[in-house]
Amino acid sequence: MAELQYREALNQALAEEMERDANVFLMGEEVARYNGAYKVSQGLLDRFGSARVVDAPISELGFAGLGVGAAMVGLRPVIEMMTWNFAILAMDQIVNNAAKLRHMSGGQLRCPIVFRGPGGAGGRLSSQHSQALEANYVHFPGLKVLAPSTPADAKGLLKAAIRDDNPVIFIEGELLYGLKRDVPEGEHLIEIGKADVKRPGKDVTIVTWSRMLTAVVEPAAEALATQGIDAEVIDLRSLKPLDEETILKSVAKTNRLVVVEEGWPWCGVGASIADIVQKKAFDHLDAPVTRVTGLDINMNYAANLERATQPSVERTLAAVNEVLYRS
Amino acid sequence: MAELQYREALNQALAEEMERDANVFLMGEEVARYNGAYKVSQGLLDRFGSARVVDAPISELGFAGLGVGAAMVGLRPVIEMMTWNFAILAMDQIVNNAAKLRHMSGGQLRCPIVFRGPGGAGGRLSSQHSQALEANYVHFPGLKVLAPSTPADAKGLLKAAIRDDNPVIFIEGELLYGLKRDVPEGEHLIEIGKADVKRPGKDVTIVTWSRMLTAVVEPAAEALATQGIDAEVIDLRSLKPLDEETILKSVAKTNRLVVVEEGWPWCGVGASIADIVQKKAFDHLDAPVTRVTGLDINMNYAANLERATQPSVERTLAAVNEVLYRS
Amino acid sequence: MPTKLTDETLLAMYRMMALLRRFEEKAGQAYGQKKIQGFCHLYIGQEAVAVGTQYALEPDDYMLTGYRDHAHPIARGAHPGMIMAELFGRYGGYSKGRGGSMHLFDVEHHWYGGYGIVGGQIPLAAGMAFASKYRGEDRVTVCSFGDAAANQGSFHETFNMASKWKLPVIYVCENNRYGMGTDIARVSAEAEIYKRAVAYKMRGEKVDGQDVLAVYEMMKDLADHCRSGKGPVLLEMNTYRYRGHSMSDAATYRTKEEVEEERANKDPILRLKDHLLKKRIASESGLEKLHEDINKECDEAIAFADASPEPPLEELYGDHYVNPEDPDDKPRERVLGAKDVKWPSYPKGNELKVTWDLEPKTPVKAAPARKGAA
Amino acid sequence: MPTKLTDETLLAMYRMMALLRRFEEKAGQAYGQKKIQGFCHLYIGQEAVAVGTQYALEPDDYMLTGYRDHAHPIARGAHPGMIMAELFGRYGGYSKGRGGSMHLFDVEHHWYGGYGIVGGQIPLAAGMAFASKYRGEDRVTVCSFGDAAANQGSFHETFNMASKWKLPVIYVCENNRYGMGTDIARVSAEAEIYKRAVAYKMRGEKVDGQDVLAVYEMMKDLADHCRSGKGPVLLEMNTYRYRGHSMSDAATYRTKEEVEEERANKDPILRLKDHLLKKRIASESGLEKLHEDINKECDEAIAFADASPEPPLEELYGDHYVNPEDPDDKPRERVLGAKDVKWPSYPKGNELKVTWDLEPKTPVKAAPARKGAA
Ligand SMILES: Cc1ncc(C[n+]2csc(CCOP(=O)(O)OP(=O)(O)O)c2C)c(N)n1
Ligand SMILES: Cc1ncc(C[n+]2csc(CCOP(=O)(O)OP(=O)(O)O)c2C)c(N)n1
Ligand SMILES: [Mg+2]
Ligand SMILES: [Mg+2]
Repeated sequence: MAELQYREALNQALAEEMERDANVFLMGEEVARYNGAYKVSQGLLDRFGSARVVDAPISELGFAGLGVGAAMVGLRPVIEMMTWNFAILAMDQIVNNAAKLRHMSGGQLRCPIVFRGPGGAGGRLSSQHSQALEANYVHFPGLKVLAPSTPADAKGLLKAAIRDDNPVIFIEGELLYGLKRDVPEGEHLIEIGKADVKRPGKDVTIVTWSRMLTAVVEPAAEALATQGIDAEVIDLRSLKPLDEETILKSVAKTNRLVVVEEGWPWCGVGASIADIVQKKAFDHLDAPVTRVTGLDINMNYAANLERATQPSVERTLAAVNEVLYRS
Repeated sequence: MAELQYREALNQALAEEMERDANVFLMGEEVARYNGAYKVSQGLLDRFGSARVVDAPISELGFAGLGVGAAMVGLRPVIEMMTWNFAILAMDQIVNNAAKLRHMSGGQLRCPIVFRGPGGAGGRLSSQHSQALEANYVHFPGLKVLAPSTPADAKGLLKAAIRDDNPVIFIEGELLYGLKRDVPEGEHLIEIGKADVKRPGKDVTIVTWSRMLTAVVEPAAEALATQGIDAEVIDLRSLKPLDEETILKSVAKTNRLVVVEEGWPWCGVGASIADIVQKKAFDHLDAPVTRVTGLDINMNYAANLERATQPSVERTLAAVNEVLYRS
Repeated sequence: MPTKLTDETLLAMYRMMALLRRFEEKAGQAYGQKKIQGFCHLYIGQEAVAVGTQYALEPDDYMLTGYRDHAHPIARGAHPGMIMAELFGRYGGYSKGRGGSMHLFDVEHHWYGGYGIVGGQIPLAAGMAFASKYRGEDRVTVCSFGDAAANQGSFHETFNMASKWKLPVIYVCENNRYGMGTDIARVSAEAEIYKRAVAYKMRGEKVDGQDVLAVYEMMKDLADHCRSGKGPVLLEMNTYRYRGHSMSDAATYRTKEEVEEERANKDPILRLKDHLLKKRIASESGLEKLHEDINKECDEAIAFADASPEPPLEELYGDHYVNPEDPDDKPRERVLGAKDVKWPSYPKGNELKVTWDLEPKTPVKAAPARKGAA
Repeated sequence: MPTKLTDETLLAMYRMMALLRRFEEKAGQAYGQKKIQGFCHLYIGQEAVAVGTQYALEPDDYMLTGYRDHAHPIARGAHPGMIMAELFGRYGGYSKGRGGSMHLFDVEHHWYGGYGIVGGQIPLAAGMAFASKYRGEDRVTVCSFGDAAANQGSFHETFNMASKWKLPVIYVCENNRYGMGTDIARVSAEAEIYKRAVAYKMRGEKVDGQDVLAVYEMMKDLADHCRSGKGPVLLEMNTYRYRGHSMSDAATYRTKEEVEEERANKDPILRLKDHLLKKRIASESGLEKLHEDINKECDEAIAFADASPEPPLEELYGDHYVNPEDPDDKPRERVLGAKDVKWPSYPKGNELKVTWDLEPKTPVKAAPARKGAA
């Protein structure tokens, strides 16, 4: 085990997969000479050369589509979106081409491509730069959507995503890049579609993903423990495919579910989880599924308003108290 | 009352609002000389001239943004998207500019703009042309999202949308344009955010919107009536803001809810409704909220597969039976 | 029409153009019978573009276009019956009936598809050409799109990259003067599309797209240009569609006289016919026989499609997520039991050596790791 | 530097450039003290662009830019303290602290904002110019963006429309040679951005953006061009930013020498200073006094921002949905109690007469109603 930053873990995943498979290349804004806006691609240009680590112009739609085209004929592109906020410009290529190619061609083509980059708030960046947009991609059939919360998962899932033969949306936490945690040595792969029970518990299930795990849910679970409440914490890691089994098993045990997510409430991933759980575990639920989300407003720049907009330990504790009917 | 097609009702709304307010203009592909791909803008060029009914190049991002800019300085643009499938290219201007302008400017600016056009399947159009994408817009704060199902609502809501001072996403049913129903004469406005109880009932609530109302839910409700089941049918009309009150009141009465929607299940509007209802009417629900959605696959061109992908009367009856625990 | 092409080739070109036209006429009829539904964009009038292009390329060059895509794959070698079956939404179609008229794929013949989002195929083609250059292949990608597509942002973003990176791709603007009902000059500041190439410092050319031999000569030259590493090209082919934009367009935005003038004086098939007769490469009766054969072939395509079953409902969820070891569908093998299907194959990840330097190396000091910057 | 401008104007221009620089230096310091956070893009080095432009325009011409947006509104007349307060995220800022550094709006001074999505403001400007033309106003819109933004699809789509419809908009490419860490020539096939104007048949010009008088003269000419109905212009201003892309960029992708060379030989403030001294329009001591005043003004801006409260939590949900009768926020009135705020006003819907013919009328037969076509 080595302690690595989240960005270093991603960097290792990229380097290892590029070493293993020359069909893998990385393209995006500032990925080569600048070594990445968030330094995820540090050193890769020197190591793999300018055809495999490519600085793109600011043309998100164009280079996303270029990646899809390359994937159609045998390469395995990793397309870095400097942030997912900018990928909205590329969405047509992602959802209308990448997600539909195998199907439109009746199984003749495959599209092994990873679109990756940071999502969620970045810290005082205001509304255009502070969006957790995973729900918009989970919505579309044909895509897989991953959102790792730890360096180990970041590495293992990125390697799995690169080896996957489907288009994968890989959302990193913009505020997670500096997070340092143990990462297993050697070949470390994580199966896509498996949630991770971070903390077993019996009183309430808390489901979350990406930055909310370490920023909100883990501290909340600790605070609850001191109050004698034993929370089971599930880190989804993979949003599509979703590990329903792990969630449902947990709810069958705890009978209570709180979902904590950074994104907006309407049509969010948590709404889908609430929908599924109330449907499939109706008789197990002793309280309604309760969500802690980013508020349904555009992000403010001001520090106090920004704080108030995001999910917090306090709001999570309140939600847990609610489902436990404590006050 | 006059019997009008859905497209004629929309045409009247446009003509009346353009007559009333010279700041209103219509821009989009084929809206002027061709009189609209779906003939919604029939006759408007002749009547209002080429500055107010503008044929745009195929540049969705560009003319959507042009509309936003015009709205910032006092005009009231109606931007026609030939279909919402193509609007994905314009999404950045819609969600990063239109939806955020008032907020980013701290209340200095307003953005009175309507983006309108057909959504949902159009009949044998395959995957890139058969998407019900409302959930992706409902997700964003700052937007209103409307999806009328009848000619009368189409007219009344479009007029209200044009007078609204916020960006409004107005999704017409691609297969509804020919639907003929009564439309009230004279000034006919419908308040945004109010659902319509189409059929009062006591046994089960069925919530729907857009084409699913006439294509699936009304025939299903009739079939249920013959079986002695009295369904309350709610047509949302407005997806954001959502008329929670009407839904919750109905569920308090029927204790059972089925949501029928054309779009995909994951992070769909129905998922949000299920989420809200299980949370706010937990103790009223005698069965889980049950959804009938388009299947989680890309649309097939083949007739039999296309049919099987979409919500149907049969699937709706099955869902109702499920929540009534009948078999 | 001076040319170095052999008489056989000229005859074959003629035959293919006539076949494409007849195929589309039959498709139009089938649409009237509701055997084909949805949007259906016929290629009638533009045949010289597909055929002249085809003869100038190698079989394993990559090709793709928009939704007006019935003719190109047939010109590449696709089975007309299987194309028609796809238009009918049948299991015997290239995409098992999943894609229909707008999404024809025949990967065996390096035909990478029809795309329904205007301009959406433009970046894909750059990616395919990128892959060729990445692997050091001697391959050209040819991507066509309409005049109206040239106003999409994808055109601009892609051409800049293609030119900067000298990608071996030929962009063919099939300028048939209209984007749906809109005369291209009404919505384009620069309606001569090839002139826009200067903004990307790339080669721009234009050619009479109704003259199959001119198309052929030009494409030959441009393919050489690309293969020799000189970068991409924007080629405008001036052509014309006789029918409406799609089957549901009555085309009242142009005069009957305009269409008649095009048909009478510039028709690509009539022009090559004149040449064949004048040079005695063919006789009237020979051509009549040929047209009869073609009619039969197209009738057979219809019969093939009619006989093909609907896709099985059990496959409703198919062709979505795939594992690396899953097989790809090889349509001719699946439908006709063909044994000679040659599927594209590429070096494995541990065999490939990438030797391309996309940019010259210049000494750079790496920036120290920092929190983030945008 | 020959010019017809009065000495007073030249001095005022000098003062404004020096003020903008000092303001940005103070903003940079405040960033170091974490009073400003997030992304913060300084304008240092580019002052002549903002000031030369400003002096060539009318007060009610529309202007907007990207995220590098502190200087332009100040040059337009915005209150430096309120700009600084916005950077601090305080209620006394123009957007009540909601927008921060990247989203400065001062509608009173017809400053329509800073936008964070590269190229996102380009279509907006065309819309604003469209509105001016629609209402028959004699107004010009000036929209600036960076060199790297010129590779966005929005550039292409918008320029085509702007040119075709002869919209009165001047697009200013502030070419500071880098888009973040990337030398523009590395990612642009045509790195001389103004040359791309030909692809839209629009006027393209370039000017030394470090020479405030040249900028002024050029902008004057182009504003006349626009006002006289000749359509849009693409103007490239060659400039340079001395600091990193944003506060978190150490700018190791270029050499110290390159920056030194720019600072020493082309600095816009030094160049105007030389002129002022040489022509005896100002004295060394006079300028020293002026710089002292400026320093004081910028210190006051900081003090103003420091003293401004955080936005009230009760307004967390504010400035989202609005009713027609709701008032707009007038920042100077709200913050300073100013009574002289002139808000833009436009004719009501029943007063406005639209006389613009966007296209010449030509007889068209209306297509009969049909089910749909695409
Ligand atoms: C992004 C997008 N916008 C609009 C449409 C609808 N549409 C389909 S084809 C077409 C016209 C395209 O014309 P052109 O590019 O000239 O090609 P042609 O049909 O003439 O071959 C339009 C507007 C679409 N499919 N995609
Ligand atoms: C669509 C989009 N892509 C990427 C970014 C990240 N980004 C912000 S500024 C910038 C560089 C822009 O450079 P340029 O246009 O030259 O303007 P300058 O910063 O030099 O003024 C990048 C890549 C963004 N904000 N938006
Ligand atoms: Mg065309
Ligand atoms: Mg720059």
